Amino acid sequence: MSQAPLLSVENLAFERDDSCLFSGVNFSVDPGDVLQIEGANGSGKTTLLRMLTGSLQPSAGNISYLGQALSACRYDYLSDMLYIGHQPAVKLNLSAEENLRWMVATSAQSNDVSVKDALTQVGLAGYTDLPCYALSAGQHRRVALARLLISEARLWYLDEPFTSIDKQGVAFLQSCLQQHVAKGGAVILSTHQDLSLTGLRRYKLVSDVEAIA
Amino acid sequence: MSQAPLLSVENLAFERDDSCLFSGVNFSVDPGDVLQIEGANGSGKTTLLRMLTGSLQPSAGNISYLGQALSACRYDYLSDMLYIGHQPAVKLNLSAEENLRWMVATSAQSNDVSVKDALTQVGLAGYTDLPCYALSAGQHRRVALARLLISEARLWYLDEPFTSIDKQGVAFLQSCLQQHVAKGGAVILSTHQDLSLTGLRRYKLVSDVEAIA
Amino acid sequence: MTSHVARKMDSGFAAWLRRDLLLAYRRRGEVASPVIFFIMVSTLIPLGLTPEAAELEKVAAGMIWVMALLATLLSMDALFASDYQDGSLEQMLITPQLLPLPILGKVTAHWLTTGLPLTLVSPVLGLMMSLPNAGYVPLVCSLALGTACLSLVGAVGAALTVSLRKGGLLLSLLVMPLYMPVIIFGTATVSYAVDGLNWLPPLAILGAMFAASVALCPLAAAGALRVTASN
Amino acid sequence: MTSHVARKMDSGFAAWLRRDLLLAYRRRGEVASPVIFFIMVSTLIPLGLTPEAAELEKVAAGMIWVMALLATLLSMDALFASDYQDGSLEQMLITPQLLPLPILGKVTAHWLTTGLPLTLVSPVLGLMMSLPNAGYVPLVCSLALGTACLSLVGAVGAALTVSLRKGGLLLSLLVMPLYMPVIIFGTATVSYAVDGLNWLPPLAILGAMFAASVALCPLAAAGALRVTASN
Amino acid sequence: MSWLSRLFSKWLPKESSNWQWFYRLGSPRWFYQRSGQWLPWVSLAALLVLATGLVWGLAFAPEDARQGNSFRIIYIHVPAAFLAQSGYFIMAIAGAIGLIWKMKISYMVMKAAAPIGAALTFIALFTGAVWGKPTWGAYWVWDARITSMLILLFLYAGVMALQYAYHSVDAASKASAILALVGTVNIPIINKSVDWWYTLHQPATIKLTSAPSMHMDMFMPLLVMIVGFYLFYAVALILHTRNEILRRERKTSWVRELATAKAGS
Ligand code: HEM
Ligand SMILES: Nc1ncnc2c1ncn2[C@@H]1O[C@H](COP(=O)(O)OP(=O)(O)OP(=O)(O)O)[C@@H](O)[C@H]1O
Ligand SMILES: Nc1ncnc2c1ncn2[C@@H]1O[C@H](COP(=O)(O)OP(=O)(O)OP(=O)(O)O)[C@@H](O)[C@H]1O
Ligand SMILES: [Mg+2]
Ligand SMILES: [Mg+2]
Repeated sequence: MSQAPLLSVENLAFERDDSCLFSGVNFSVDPGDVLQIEGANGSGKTTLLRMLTGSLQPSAGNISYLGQALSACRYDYLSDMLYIGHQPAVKLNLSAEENLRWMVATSAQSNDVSVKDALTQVGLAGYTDLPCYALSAGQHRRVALARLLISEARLWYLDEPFTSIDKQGVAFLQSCLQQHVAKGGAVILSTHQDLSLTGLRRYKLVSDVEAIA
Repeated sequence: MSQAPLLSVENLAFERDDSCLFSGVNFSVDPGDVLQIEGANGSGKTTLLRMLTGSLQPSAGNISYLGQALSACRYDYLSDMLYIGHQPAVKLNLSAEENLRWMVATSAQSNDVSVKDALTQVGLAGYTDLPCYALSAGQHRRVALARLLISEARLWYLDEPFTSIDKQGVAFLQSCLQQHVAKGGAVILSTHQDLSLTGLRRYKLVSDVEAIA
Repeated sequence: MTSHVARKMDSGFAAWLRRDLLLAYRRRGEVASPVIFFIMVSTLIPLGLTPEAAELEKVAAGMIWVMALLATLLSMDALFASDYQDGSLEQMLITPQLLPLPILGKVTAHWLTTGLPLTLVSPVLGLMMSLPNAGYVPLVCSLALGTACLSLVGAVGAALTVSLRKGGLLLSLLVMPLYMPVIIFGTATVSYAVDGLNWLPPLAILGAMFAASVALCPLAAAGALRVTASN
Repeated sequence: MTSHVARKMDSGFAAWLRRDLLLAYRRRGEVASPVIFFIMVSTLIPLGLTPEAAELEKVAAGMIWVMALLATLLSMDALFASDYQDGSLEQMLITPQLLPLPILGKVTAHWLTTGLPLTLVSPVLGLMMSLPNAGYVPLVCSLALGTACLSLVGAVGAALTVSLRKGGLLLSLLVMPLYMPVIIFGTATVSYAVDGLNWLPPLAILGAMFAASVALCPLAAAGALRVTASN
Repeated sequence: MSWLSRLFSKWLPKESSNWQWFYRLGSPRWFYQRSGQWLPWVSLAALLVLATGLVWGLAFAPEDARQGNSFRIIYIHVPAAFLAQSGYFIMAIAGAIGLIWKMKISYMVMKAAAPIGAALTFIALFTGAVWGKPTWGAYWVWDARITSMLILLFLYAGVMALQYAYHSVDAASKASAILALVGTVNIPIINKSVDWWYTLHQPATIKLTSAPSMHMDMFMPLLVMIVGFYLFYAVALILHTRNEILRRERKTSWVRELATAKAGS
């Protein structure tokens, strides 16, 4: 493997119902990178991230993982990836701990940070037994973000991870991302906030609709 | 009316299932004020705002509107109030325009900004006919925020109104708040972002749970 | 002031009625579904029981009523559920309008999109189940009144279970006992007519139930929503 | 590698099964509901038809089967709906596991919390509807196999309608035709037994349907989810 | 519901000393201590009356001419059926008091009454079914009263399910109180309609009882049993309520003191 990037995206385009949302998206991500996808509301950030996870099919262009097309290495790619979207996949009727245990059980790889430790680190120490519908908006998202502490996946895709999180939490999350890239991981995230991460790269997504207007 | 404040809150406390979330909350809001409720995740900002709207009952303390207890002037108070919470009350199957028309029809007072104009101003000009499930996260919230342009209510309660909104949108929204208070309105909002509004006051909410810990 | 309140009262009812009808129209497929459900289950019955007309005739009215009841019940938990999830219900609770009015608006929309179509399609089912001729008019009349009662009573159950996330079956548990008088008088109306008796008395009882439900159910539902939704 | 895949396969099945059972346990009230629904509807029938034992006896098996089918159907749309709304379904679709396994896990949990309790409680209903003695064993056997088929087939329907927000009734529409063979052979098993015939052949056909459903339905549901949920 | 409580609170001037007992009753602590004093006496009375009734009914009352000894089930069956119905009203009234006067204790009584009532309903149904086999040759017959009783069981089940469904005690209490009230409005309608349905379909082919012609010697023990069941019901309700008080007030200082005192002694 003569240094194929961890993930590379070439000429990606997305069409929905015959109208092109964006096209010509090119970037690549290496271990150690944090890539922030920027763009106005509706420019297609969420769409792009979901395309990277394989949930949506690009209408043109290629996504490759370690130099291979995704279809050729689906199992490995999915095992090496973690996605947290707008909807954080937290079951309201289960407690934070039960939610996290289940997330760990279904995900491909995880390190040995225990579930309880992870929840303590994200500031939910006293709330592990409450059902999640009794949590506040930010606590609810913290449950999902606790996965980051346990995951061994190298590629993290985070869609507006700082939503509802307080300042302390944002700082903690940033240090978390920093550690992850320091260990050789990579992060692609979308957010409207300014980040203070070393080695941050930005990609400005301009949807074709705006470009014309 | 010897200058009773628009809204005043005295010694407010909230208990849930025998454990006290916060107590001794005091503030008052006059026309022209913007009050930012700050506090860590789970400190009770949403709870406080819902108490102000009358959805939750305080376990101690008083809320008064123009010097009267809420129970004595329920109709007037509710007519003079607008609340946008975490859940923006946008029906996914209706278009942005239909949603807004309905919101206006059920709310007590509204000025003569037309629904179409309001949607154009919040940047949804090309999206008025799409069902709302086809909107992006930020566009979705913009539909709800368009109510602000039409409302004649003097008291606005906004729970994290900037969630998912891009930078341009945040600037627009702030100018909108500024105009509202200039016209003699008042705003109480919770957000974790720093605002650049003239006349902004902050209230730091510390939950009793944290205070003990 | 009073006329202002009156105008707002009206808009509380009308705005919610209009919106729910619009939503139903947006999901046209769904509106047809109670009817199709009704027809399909009615075809299940000959499969499960017997295809003989003489036998079916006896059970026809009862079965049509049971199925109408189930179809209403099935659609009942959707009454407030999506409004709860997307925050519309919270907005409804904090409007200055009298709460029973928007609720009545929603229930009316519900009846117009489930009870009414069921009523209109019931003669077809009667035909399929060899209902005797004398039974059709009473069937339609009793279903029209009866399904309205079911929607109103169901609204109370829906309000009680709205914050429980997926309360469909719990809802059935709560309201099914309350539905039993309706089905008794509904089927009685038809069977009186088929037996050549005067079927107006049981229909009148249904009418009385309907009147009582219109008066009380929106109040009870409003009380229930205040308790459950703000939780 | 293969053993690694195998371990993951297992955890895909077991993790979802365990989670859904836990969720059901958290909502104990709900788990009892299909059973209570089943019993309640069974009281509706005499109310709608007739209290006479001789008449009821004739319709007993058919009615119990129709009601079991409806109870399953009613609980079917919850299978994926809440997972879709809170994003869990999206997570399920992007795990490296073979998709049919988590689906089979979820369906198993669904059967354990609806079909199985229905089966266990069915003799009580048989008693209430004066089912003849010979009918009980075949009733229980056919319901056990049949409700499993219903859950499996229903999962395909639930997958097809998941992104439609409130697809409860549309779902009924889609799967009801597929449910018809199940109910035909289910009631046949019981009525053969009551008539003193050999009831193993129709039961064997149900068994075959079950085997085919286990093999095919999770695959079909997986395909359907890929299409509908990523929209 | 606030308009409702405002309406009714006018009837109860807060400061009036005449009503002090009413508000004191509203305090769980007061109720707990007082009921602790009553409990032994009520239990003793219940035991005595029940024992008398049972011995009288089972051993001394004359055998029924047609049904022989199997008719003696009546001494359980009828009191249970009686109490099952009264129990629902007791539960609903407790709920209404809770909604109107915001009295915590009455919600606890309501919660306690539901399973007791449901159990009695079940006992009535079960003994009826056992009785039905020798009498009618079937365990289950769709008789009007039996059907009403079954529907009553469903009503109880609904209230109980709603109690358990809510995580928040407050919401659970209020929601099930509303349901219980709606249920009480419906019980007479249900009973009437079921009677009507039954006579419509079944012009009295099964005569359930010959109650008016019941012999005095058979009737007196039945009366005693009914009184005994009421007493027993009171005991069960008090016990369940006390349990509920301890559960809900476990964090208050007086319950803690109680627990430490118990542990100490
Ligand atoms: C599951 C079956 C049954 C149920 C649910 C049931 C229910 C009831 C109820 C609700 C009452 C009324 C109590 C009251 O006056 O408030 C009652 C009374 C009575 N039942 Fe049953 N019953 C059942 C079966 C039977 C059977 C099989 C017999 C015997 C033939 C029987 C004999 C009586 C008698 C003698 C009374 C007292 C009648 C009176 O005081 O008017 N019951 N039962
Ligand atoms: N329904 C509920 N039942 C029990 N506890 C609840 C419920 N809702 C909220 N809480 C608790 O109340 C506390 C305050 O919640 P609230 O939503 O008001 O916080 P918040 O300040 O808005 O936080 P955030 O910044 O995360 O939005 C939280 O600790 C939460 O656990
Ligand atoms: N299901 C859908 N059907 C049709 N159009 C859709 C659908 N989902 C999204 N869109 C459209 O695609 C565009 C991009 O949406 P996307 O969610 O990717 O934006 P985004 O960049 O994430 O915006 P935001 O910052 O608001 O989250 C939007 O204009 C939206 O209208
Ligand atoms: Mg987005
Ligand atoms: Mg909040």
